[in-house]
Amino acid sequence: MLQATRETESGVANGDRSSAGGDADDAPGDVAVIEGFTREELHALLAEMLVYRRFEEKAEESYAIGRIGGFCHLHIGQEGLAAGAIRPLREDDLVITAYRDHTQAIAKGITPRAAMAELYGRVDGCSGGRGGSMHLFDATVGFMGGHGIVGGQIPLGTGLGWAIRYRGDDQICVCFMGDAAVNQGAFLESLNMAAIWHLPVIYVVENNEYGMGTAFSRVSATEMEARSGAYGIPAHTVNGQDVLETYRFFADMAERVRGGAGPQFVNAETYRFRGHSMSDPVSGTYRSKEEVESHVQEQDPIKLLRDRLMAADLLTQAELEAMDGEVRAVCEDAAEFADASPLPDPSTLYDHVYAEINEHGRLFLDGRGPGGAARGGTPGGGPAGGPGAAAGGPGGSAHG
Amino acid sequence: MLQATRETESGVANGDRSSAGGDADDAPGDVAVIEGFTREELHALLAEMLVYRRFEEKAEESYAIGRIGGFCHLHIGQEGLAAGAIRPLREDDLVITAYRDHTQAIAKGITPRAAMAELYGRVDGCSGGRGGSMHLFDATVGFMGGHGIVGGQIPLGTGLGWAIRYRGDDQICVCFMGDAAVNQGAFLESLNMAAIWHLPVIYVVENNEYGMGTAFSRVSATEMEARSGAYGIPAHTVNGQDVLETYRFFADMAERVRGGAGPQFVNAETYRFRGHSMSDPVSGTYRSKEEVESHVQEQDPIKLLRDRLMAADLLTQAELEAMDGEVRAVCEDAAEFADASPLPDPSTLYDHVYAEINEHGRLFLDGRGPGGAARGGTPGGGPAGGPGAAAGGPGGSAHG
Amino acid sequence: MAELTYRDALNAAMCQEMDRDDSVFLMGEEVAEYDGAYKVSRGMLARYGDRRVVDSPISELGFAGLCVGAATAGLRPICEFMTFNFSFLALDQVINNAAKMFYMSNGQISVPIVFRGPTGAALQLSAQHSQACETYYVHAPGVKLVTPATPADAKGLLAAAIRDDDPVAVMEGELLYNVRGEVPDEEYVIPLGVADLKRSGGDVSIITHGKMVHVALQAATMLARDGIEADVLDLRSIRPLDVDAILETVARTNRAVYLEEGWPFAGVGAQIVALIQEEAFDDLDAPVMRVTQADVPMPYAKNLEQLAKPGARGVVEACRRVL
Amino acid sequence: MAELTYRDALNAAMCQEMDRDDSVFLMGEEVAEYDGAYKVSRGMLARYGDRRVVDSPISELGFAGLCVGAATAGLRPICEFMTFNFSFLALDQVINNAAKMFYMSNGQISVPIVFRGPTGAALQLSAQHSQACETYYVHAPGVKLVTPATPADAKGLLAAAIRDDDPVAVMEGELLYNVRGEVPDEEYVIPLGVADLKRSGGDVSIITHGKMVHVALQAATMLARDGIEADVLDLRSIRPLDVDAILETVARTNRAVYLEEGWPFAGVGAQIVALIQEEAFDDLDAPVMRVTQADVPMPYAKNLEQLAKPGARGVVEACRRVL
Ligand SMILES: Cc1ncc(C[n+]2csc(CCOP(=O)(O)OP(=O)(O)O)c2C)c(N)n1
Ligand SMILES: Cc1ncc(C[n+]2csc(CCOP(=O)(O)OP(=O)(O)O)c2C)c(N)n1
Ligand SMILES: [Mg+2]
Ligand SMILES: [Mg+2]
Repeated sequence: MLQATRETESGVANGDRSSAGGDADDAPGDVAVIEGFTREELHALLAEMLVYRRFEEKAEESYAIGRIGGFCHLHIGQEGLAAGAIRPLREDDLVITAYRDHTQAIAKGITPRAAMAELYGRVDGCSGGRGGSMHLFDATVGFMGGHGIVGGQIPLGTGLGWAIRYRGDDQICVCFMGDAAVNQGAFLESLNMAAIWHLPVIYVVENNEYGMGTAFSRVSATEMEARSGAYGIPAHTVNGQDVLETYRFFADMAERVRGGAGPQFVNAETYRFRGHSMSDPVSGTYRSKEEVESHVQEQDPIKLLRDRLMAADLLTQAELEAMDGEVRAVCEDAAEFADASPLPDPSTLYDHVYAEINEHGRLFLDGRGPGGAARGGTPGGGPAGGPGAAAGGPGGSAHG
Repeated sequence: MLQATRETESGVANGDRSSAGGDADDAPGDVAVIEGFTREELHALLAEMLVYRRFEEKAEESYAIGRIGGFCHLHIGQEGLAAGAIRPLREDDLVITAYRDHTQAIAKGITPRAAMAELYGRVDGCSGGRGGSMHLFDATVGFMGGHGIVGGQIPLGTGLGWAIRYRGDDQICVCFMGDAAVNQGAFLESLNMAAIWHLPVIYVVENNEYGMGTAFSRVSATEMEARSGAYGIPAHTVNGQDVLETYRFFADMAERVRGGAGPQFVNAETYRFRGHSMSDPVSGTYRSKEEVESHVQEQDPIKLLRDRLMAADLLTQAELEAMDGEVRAVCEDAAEFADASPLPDPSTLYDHVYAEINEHGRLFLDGRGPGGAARGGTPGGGPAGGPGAAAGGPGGSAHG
Repeated sequence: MAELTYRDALNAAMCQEMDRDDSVFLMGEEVAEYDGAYKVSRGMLARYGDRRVVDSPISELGFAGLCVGAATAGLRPICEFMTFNFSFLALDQVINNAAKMFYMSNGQISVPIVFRGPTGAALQLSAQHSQACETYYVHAPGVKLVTPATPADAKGLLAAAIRDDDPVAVMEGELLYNVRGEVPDEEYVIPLGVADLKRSGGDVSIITHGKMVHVALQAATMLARDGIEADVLDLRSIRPLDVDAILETVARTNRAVYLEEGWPFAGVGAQIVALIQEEAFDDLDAPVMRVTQADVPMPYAKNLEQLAKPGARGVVEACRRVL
Repeated sequence: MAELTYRDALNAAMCQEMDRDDSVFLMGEEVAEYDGAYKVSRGMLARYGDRRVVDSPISELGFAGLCVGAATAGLRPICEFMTFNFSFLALDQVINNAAKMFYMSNGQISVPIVFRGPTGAALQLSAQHSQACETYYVHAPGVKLVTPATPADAKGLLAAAIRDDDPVAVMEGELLYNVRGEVPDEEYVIPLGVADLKRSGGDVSIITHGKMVHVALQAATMLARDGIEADVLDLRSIRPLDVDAILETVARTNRAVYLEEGWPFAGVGAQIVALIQEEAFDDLDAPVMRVTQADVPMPYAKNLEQLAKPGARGVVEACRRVL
């Protein structure tokens, strides 16, 4: 049912509300209950964030029992930004982000089922099980991944903006990055090009104050807002824990950029409630338990919205419980779906390395893959890469 | 004789004047003839710049007759910056720059002979003939090269500053770059680190308005001064064509940085009078003949100083001619020296690839080089890389 | 058929493809107003305008990544590196994004991009400007690589690279740009993965690619004077690799030499040698020898540079050793 | 001799060298306050302070270049890449500066730097985090490379790398960090360029390096059950390369298999195969086979990843083919 809510019942489905935010003040009083948002819209936003939260809590569980492997970076605590920055977009707008990508993916339209199946490494995952947690993709809903090299997605997002401008389309691209990513050279090079070519890209720093265990203030002599001025790109700061402020800001900014305002830089203040990835501690030498606890208590975007709605008599405890029940069901369903989905067929190992298997020559040099079967291609070549037995060494931990 | 001038007669020899610039106003009136510079100092500066100019004019000639090969980037027009930024430094201060490095090298103390021999690719070159025009090195005078990858020297210069700070020394590092280099990601990464670690580095942009055929304004949405603010590094602009202004600025700034002022960013305005490299046209679609001509007429750092000295009755035509005669002789001598210097011994081809030829194993995998002669090493391995006959294809031009 | 330079043949290929497909554009340093550092894009700004022929800042990582991103959105960028030497700065975008995106996305997002520019040494450009970069582009699967040696191949292979749905590196040679040869006037595309037997001998196989094809032919002529007839096989495409053609020439001659411009350690030649002995062990009457650049950074001095570069005499010597 | 983990052995090597030489320092992401992403530098910040154990921003090109620059000024940086996967961003500094500076400067300016961190795949980290990066570091001359497989080697080779006057890449393995073994307590340095014959068989040579040494030993045990006795040669150092040891084992067995974690095309194995057949052609009774990662980007799904990784059964199969 929540899927239905997300797709049809709510005015907050992708794009539908894109004007409401910007024109909040013009909204008729009887509809605009809080800052121009209707009751339905507010409920939908809350439900949306609850999906993100429950989805990742479920992922945590699944990781603990070994259903999910590799690196898994949770967005818990930062959901206001996924909902607030992505839900106002149009379906054909493009979003690209780093490895902490679950909730952005869902916000942009990847179903919890497809996302969870990807985390499980199954064929029904949105990347067919090949990408995993860090590499969710669904081009049909404009979610362009899920990238693992810090800062690597910034030039890509710039290229998405370039393609939009090249075609004369009126989409925009929202390119997320972590606060630590602004110290990558790719940031300079990308923002500079976006500026000189006036590309329709909103660069959003999810400023959760830390890159792994390193506080931003330890690796920057300036505040985040100072970083885009070198290229003449306007900087904005939003409180990412306030989903309404964030939503209104992005609804407005998306339209401005769509209208030709050029690239923008957004310092979205937020906080990560969990460790950097599943194998890292929640707190430690780099931040205290108390610091985390105070954010969890006072800066949880979901609690903040819930409390606000309750205070305004727009949400009852019963409604909330019903909503949460539905959301949990959706996430349980996603996990069951993922668990039931088969592993990729081993025979597909060499599929999708190349989009075009050329008629001549051999593309794969271990004599195993397809391609180059011009002469009926004996795969030949010996067991280079021979059938996988147990992986190399014993033990080892998984940070990242 | 000029060598003597450069080394002893003048107060402008490396480091000796480092205080005069900063304290210009305090200099006694009878000595401080122009802006705190004595007559001798002014003559020395003029002679110094004349060496750069005549040296490169000679290099142009030698290039034309095939004595110099490869890429050769002249600094002609920009000499005020080499003299003004480097002569105030101490001998143990470090300088690093890009491929347009002849005059900086000479300013830091590489002799015209050693520099010219390097351009000729001879053993007596400051890099033994291995580096060529783009890669002049002399660690003993603190000239750390001569680097060919645009922006590649910026992290290196930052590392030089790091080493100084690490050791608690009071040297400084001056790191030159072209205007186009600030669009390399290395710029961001380096300046940010210099800022957070408070390194004694002066980053100097030789802003000659163009990177090859591309005007800075076409590849930047902001002015040069805006570029360092992102990292909290102070920006300064100097007129690089005015050698006195430049000298005073750097004499002062070097002491401030030596004293702990932290990294600085200098936008040094200048202009390139020649083509990008020997094979490129002086003007063309990217800049007009008139534009070049007007700079040559009105913005030549050598003419500007000469005229100023003459106007102040500090230089006679006869003195100038004598000075130029000496300078020409020095540069002729350098060319003769270079021409007489032998080509590197072919048997040294594999020398200096590694500083340490390990006792065991083979370091070179074509079976030709030394190293790994643990067992008396038959070089073996067939003629991989066989003795060089004629180079590959015919023809071809040499831009860069 | 007109006689064109290699340079103009590349230009013709780009124009041919830009004429038929608006999604093709050219981006790189100095490609527009300057007509290209090596004039490969001469006239293209005038012809296609600055929407499609675009001067970039000197930001290799950034503009290569921008082009990869644009390709994921369905455009067909031609990303020119002034030389591949500078593309080390962009390698993360090439290997981690261009080469892997299609796989990681389960075949949703292809990356139809061309990376092109000169590779290898020209004359006395010294260590940082004289590298053959093939190994860095083919070790990881996901990228294709072609190395045209003639003007006709320059046109046909570059056109094929632009049409291909995968990232294709087209490695040219600065010393090839002025080479002239017959080039078909009409639409011309050479399928990737077909080697070209340039000379049919029978006594020994000289296998090579790119600029070194000319050196191999020179060596073959020298050998012929002594009555030794060499096959000269130009691979043209390194990925896909025409394994059949390699095995055929080796089956005929039973002796082979690989000639390449790059360094020996884990070079293309090492791979070809490994492949030949894996798949044609019994055909070999002698080890496959390699002739490569000396295993040193390229020195500037003329004599040392000559010594470091692979040349025809070295090939002749290697051929004699395997005969 | 104490039993240490590979992780602690690396730590011991760094401490050993930092104790004796103030010019040695460690820089990298999370190496200080976080004790290292993989805890290799545990306790070092406390022991040496933040002058010598330094957290860097996530700026691989920048901090690698800074370390290269510091090395040219006479310091001995240990530059940690959290994993070598991220070092593609820094490759320009590695290849164009670290590897070439000594040559270009005619031996004036050496670059005594160590680049270290894990290479290769761990478990289900997918394509961008699972690359064996050896080829990218050894193709160009100027850098050395060691790949310790055991705790003792980790200590001895890293110490040697730090003392060496050239850039040395030390490629570790995330899956090796917890491996335990005897490690000499006293000052311990293993010279670069000496391979280690881990097992002496005589029927076939399994040559390998790094993490794969353990897989090779596993395969040798499996073969032994069927009465086939394999030599297992751990190269330990890829540059310098112990060619003698390779030729010796091949001379004894006349049959060889190269096992490596990386991709086949122009991998380390291709070079070793080329070298063996060049220098020991007549010793070979069968082609040298290679067992490598499948020629695909590393997939995430558990079963596909298993399939893509080289394993003991593949080695056994390859050995049977050459016997
Ligand atoms: C180029 C690169 N260097 C290092 C890493 C390892 N790494 C993964 S995430 C991370 C921290 C990034 O922090 P930030 O950008 O603030 O994002 P957050 O994790 O806080 O969302 C690091 C160092 C990487 N993936 N890529
Ligand atoms: C990374 C890199 N990209 C491209 C080049 C080719 N190139 C050499 S110089 C140059 C222009 C640099 O201009 P600028 O930095 O302004 O210095 P200037 O030549 O004006 O002194 C270019 C594009 C290079 N050497 N390195
Ligand atoms: Mg962060
Ligand atoms: Mg310039």
